[in-house]
Amino acid sequence: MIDNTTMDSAEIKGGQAVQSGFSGAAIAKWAGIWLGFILISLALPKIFDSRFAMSMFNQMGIAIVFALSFNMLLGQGGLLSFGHAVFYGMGGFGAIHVLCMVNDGELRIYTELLPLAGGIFAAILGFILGFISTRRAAIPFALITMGIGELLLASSLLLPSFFGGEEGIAGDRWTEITLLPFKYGKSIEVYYLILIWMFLSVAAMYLLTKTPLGQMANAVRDNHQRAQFIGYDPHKVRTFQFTLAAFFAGIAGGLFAINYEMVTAENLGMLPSTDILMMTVIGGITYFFGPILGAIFITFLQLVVSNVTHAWMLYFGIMFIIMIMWAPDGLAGLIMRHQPIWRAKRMTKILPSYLAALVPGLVMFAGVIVLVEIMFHISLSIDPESPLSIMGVSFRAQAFMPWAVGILLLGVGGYLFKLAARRVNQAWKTVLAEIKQEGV
Amino acid sequence: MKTRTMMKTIALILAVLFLSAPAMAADTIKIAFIDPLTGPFANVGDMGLKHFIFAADRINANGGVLGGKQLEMVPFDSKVSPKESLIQLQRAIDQGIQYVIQGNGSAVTGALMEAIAKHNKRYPDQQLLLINHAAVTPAFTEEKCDFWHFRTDAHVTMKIKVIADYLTSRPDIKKIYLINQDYVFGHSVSAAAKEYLAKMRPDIEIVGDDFHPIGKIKDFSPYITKIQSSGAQGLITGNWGNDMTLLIKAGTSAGLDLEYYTFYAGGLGGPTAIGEAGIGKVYQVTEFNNALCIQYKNKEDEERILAFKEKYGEDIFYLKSKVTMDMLAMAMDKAGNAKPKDVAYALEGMEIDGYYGKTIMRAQDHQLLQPMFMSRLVKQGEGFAKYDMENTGMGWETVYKVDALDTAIDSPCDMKRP
Amino acid sequence: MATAALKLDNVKKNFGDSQIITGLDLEVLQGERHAIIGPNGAGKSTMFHLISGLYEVSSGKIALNGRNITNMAPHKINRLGLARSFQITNIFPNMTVFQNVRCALLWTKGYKYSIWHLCDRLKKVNAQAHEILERIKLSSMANEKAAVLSYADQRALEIGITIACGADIIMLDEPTAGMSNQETTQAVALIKSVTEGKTLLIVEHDMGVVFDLADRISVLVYGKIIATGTPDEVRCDPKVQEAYLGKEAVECSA
Amino acid sequence: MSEFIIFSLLNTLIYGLLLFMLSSGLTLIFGLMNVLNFAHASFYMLGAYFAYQVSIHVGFIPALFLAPLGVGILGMIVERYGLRKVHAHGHVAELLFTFGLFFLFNELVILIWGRNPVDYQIPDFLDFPLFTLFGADFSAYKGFMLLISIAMFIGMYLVINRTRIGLVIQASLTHPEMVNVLGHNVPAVFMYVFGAGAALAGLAGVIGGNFLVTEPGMAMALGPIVFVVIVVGGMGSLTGAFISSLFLAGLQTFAVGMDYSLADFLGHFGIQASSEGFWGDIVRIEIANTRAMIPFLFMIFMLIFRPKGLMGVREE
Repeated sequence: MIDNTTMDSAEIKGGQAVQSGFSGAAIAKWAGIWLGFILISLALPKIFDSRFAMSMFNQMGIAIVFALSFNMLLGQGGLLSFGHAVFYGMGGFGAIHVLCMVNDGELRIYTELLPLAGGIFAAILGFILGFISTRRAAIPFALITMGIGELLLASSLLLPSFFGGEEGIAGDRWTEITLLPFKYGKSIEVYYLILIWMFLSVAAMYLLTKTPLGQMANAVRDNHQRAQFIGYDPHKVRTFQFTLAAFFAGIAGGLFAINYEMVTAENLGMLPSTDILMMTVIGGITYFFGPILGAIFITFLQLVVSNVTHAWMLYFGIMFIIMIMWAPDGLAGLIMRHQPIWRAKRMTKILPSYLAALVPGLVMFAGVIVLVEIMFHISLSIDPESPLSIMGVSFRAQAFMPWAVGILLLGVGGYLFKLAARRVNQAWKTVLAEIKQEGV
Repeated sequence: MKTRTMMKTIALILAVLFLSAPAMAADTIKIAFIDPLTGPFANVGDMGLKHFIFAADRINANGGVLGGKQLEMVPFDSKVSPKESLIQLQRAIDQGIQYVIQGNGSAVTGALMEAIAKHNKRYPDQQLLLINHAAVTPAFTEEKCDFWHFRTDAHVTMKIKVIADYLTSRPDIKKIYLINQDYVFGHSVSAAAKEYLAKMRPDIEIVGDDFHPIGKIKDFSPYITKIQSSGAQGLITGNWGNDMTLLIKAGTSAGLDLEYYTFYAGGLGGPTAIGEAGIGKVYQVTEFNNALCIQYKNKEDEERILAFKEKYGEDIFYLKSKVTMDMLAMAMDKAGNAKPKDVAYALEGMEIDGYYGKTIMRAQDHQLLQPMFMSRLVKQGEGFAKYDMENTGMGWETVYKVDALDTAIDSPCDMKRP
Repeated sequence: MATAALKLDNVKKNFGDSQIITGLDLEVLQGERHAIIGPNGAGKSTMFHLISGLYEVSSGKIALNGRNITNMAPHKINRLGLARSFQITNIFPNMTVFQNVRCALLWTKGYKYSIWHLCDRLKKVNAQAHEILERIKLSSMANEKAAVLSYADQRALEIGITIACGADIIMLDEPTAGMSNQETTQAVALIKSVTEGKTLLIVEHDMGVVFDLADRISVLVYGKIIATGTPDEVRCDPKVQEAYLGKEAVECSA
Repeated sequence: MSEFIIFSLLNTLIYGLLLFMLSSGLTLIFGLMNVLNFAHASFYMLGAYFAYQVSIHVGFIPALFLAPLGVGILGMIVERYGLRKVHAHGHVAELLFTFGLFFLFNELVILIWGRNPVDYQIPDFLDFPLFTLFGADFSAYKGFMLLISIAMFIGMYLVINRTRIGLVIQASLTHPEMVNVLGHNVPAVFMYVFGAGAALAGLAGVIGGNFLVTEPGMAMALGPIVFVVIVVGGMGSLTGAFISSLFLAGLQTFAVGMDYSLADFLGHFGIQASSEGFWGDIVRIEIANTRAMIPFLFMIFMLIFRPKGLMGVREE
């Protein structure tokens, strides 16, 4: 991969460049991005119309809101939480209980507003838990949130009247009490509802980063001590930020409740907490849109790739480690690194080196896949004796040849990739030097 | 070549997304198997899948259903998560699948039951049928019973009733200790045990009724100490997985002199983890063990056990997988088509002569009634234990049989039929 | 007589068994530029931490404009009109230079923890932030990440943050440490200009800077102030000469 | 009752020392490097699996030495080629790295040894009851575990207090900036300490894996509780880790005997709590039911009210 030291200067140029005030061009650019995003979202169900694709898009929408809310803590507030799903789950429970009351005729609330109920419920809880957990950041915070998550999960089994025991709480979203002329029986209708809430939440979370609280969350993240000496109480800043993050996680939970019509205690456990953590980190925490990429990418991986290979968790783990070690800014960081070069119209200078690295990269990757799949097939598949088929090629996993091929692919690919990576580095250095000279 | 193979993968991935029209061959009936295939419980899911594929293959080899149609098991990974299983259900529907078999995790069963009931109401022309082969929450065939759900495993209360029934043959046991996982399932085991012991063995004293956190206890020694001082002679537990093996291991290593009446000691990995210390002390209540065929001289079942071992190199654990598939196939033949609604009606009240006695799908609540057995862990070769389990040199010896009708428990189910 | 801007009354501080500050008495007058000097380990930075609320005082009293601020939370002391800088650079490294300064303005301008204002729309705040950048000569770097500034620029930014708070009492902890001669000269000019009309308390090692800037000087040795006075008075104080300036012969006119 | 107490005390000691074996390494690594190693429990798991693999071929006694050694070397590799590289990206990145490692180790173990528990049994020569008390056996293996734990404790005490490297480590626990001044090769010290910590966890896996169960979930099951131990004991404090290991083990062991619920408590005052709904659930909970929660409650309260723990030397 690309060595980091050479990247630093690029990162900074491409970094969070701030436009004070809105120029016309900037507004047009923003409107363009948002409009494109909306159009794609509207067109998606027309292109991919299977039920599975619908479920996946719905899950992506929920994950986007959840991941962005997580990044309000990690990326913007510097708070690494191992228990953010508490608010996702509790928001879900809040919403599903309200839905049950609607089903029982005890309450009349528009189905569309259920996520808000989840959000408010989660925000109240978030304020209380935020107050006690954000006195300190870093490791104490991480451990407290982990402890709170474990506590709630353990208590969920002891309090079946609220959490519904193992089976959770189920409701029926087909309530007839709706704002829009939909019944929300079909998942396509739910898709549009999730879409609306997603855009509202994304916009709200984006604007929040621009408010005094959002700015101070950054300041406290960077240097909580200094923040005290400009008049702010870091504990309060964190508590408010935490509450808001809980609110949006609760909205995601409410959307979950509508989409699946049931909520179980697994939603507030360690698993979704770490899932969202990995999504956000892989997407990239330094840029606002990073978690969106992560949510889309990882949800896709979890749902689609897991249908193709059962070793997906291993690939997921390998990818996570690679990202942490060589691309700590995530996918978004990888993209944004190229911004200054893009602006200087120098992409053509590095693309050839990328192409040169792509081929050995793919070879190496194929080697990893072959080896992992062989091992997986032998030790974990239903019938190890049956032929293994990788990308359409069938063979016996126990044979010697596939191993040899795998190791060969990995070795040769790895060696060539290392050489190619050097070329990429060289290309970067040259281009950056050129740009610097021109003073772009 | 690389690009071609890449293209194939991409095509495969896209196919998953685009596939909305069922591309179904006319001569196969697909059955979705939604259970954990990755993650910590994948071993159990994989084993179940093998059993069902094995059972389907045998039906197919005998001419299939509906005059030659083949049954095909299509695996879907539930990851024991209700959310995941609901998404996988959508995938199954995309493929035109109308039958779902599932069993691991009551949460998943509950979610699938709810979702299928709603789906069948919202899309009356695309209905689905759920067969639950292992989730034992009584409510699924009691208060929560649903027309689209059938259960082919005895539920908690039924299993407890079998244990209590067995204890009537053991007047020497006077003191029983209950220890269970602290969640709905464990509580229902404890409640049922108290109820049925009071009914069938009122002289038994329940000397302890403990609940421990599920999946958290590494060392059960403290509980063992408590059980020890209570003077219990027998222990009833619904524990599964590590909670079961660790409990028994802690008990045997302390030399605890008592009998363990379990639901799942014979489950996958159980005999291996318990080890030889459990010989003569560990009991299980199941519909099947691999000594039955010797004891009841059933050649057909013995052949089935050997064929399974031959094919997968592993032991067979269930009879219910075979019963499930056989009944499903018979119901299709009886209905004359593969429409879930017709098949469901055909399944109601269906009776078959199983290997070890009459087996009935009760129409009232869709609960299967089948002969149940108490068996004890013994050394291989002892009594009827011709075959061992998991190459441990240990097998099972059946000590008590309860006929299908005697396992029945009245159900409050008031089924609404379409 | 007007109340002292800052008054320390027998302030002590222990860390475990060791007493670092053994009894501080200090009075900083309104509008003066007051420097603290003393050998390494005398407790200068500790004293700053005590005044600004970062450390808790073991005993004694600190008053700001006549108001008791002993053991108040740092942000509350700041809101009462005391701002400080740090010996080691203490800025918001991952934010832009402009954002650094703007953040320091938010509280004084009354935006507190608001979530219904957009910072980019706060014209007055932005204008003032730019004005401060102008004064600390960092306008051209406004949109750079603070972490990439040169050391001297970071120190300037730190001063910018400190004065942006709008406090009338400013404490600077070794603002010129580690700077070249030329940079120091610029820094001193900067400090002079930005603290116009304010009370300044400064810790400094560079005697040139101290004698150039300060109206009065206090000498801190082993956790105690041993002398306070105008630069000339201090220079000639025999105790100071002995304890601090050592054997260097200093000519005294007094 | 007295047999309950005696056996509970013995169990506390065994479980507590096992916890200490795990937490001592973690707390040392934290104290020295300021890294909270999420993958620490994975080393425990790997220790058990390595021991299983070795004991199949050459027996249990060699495994007792070889497995921790293997885990220790793996630990050093992780530090040298992983953690050190990530260190530049800051503490959050380090946390995330060890977290990813935890995830990856789990998957690799599954890939190599499968998902079922492996047949790692107590060696035959230790499989007999050592003595019988009040009719309950105390197995020889438990005695052996106790022996190993105590030997490890003494060995560690000697290394920390009697060797030069031990003194350097001690110094740097309280004054992290000191090590640099002492002129030691700090990265090397880090690497060895990380390796040693991993080896200790591996040893715990060797003797705990067959006593409990060796399966892929074992790291996940023990991981959080080890964090609780080092937080309660004070991060970076060995004495604290020792005390809190025994304390938490005792707490969990003795809580089992308490069948006391809020409803019982209210009953003393003649208050009949409703048994329906949410409040019904709450009053029904017995102290024994909260066994899984107690440690976490403790950790949270500790972090809020006394963040440096029982014996902590540093605040943050």
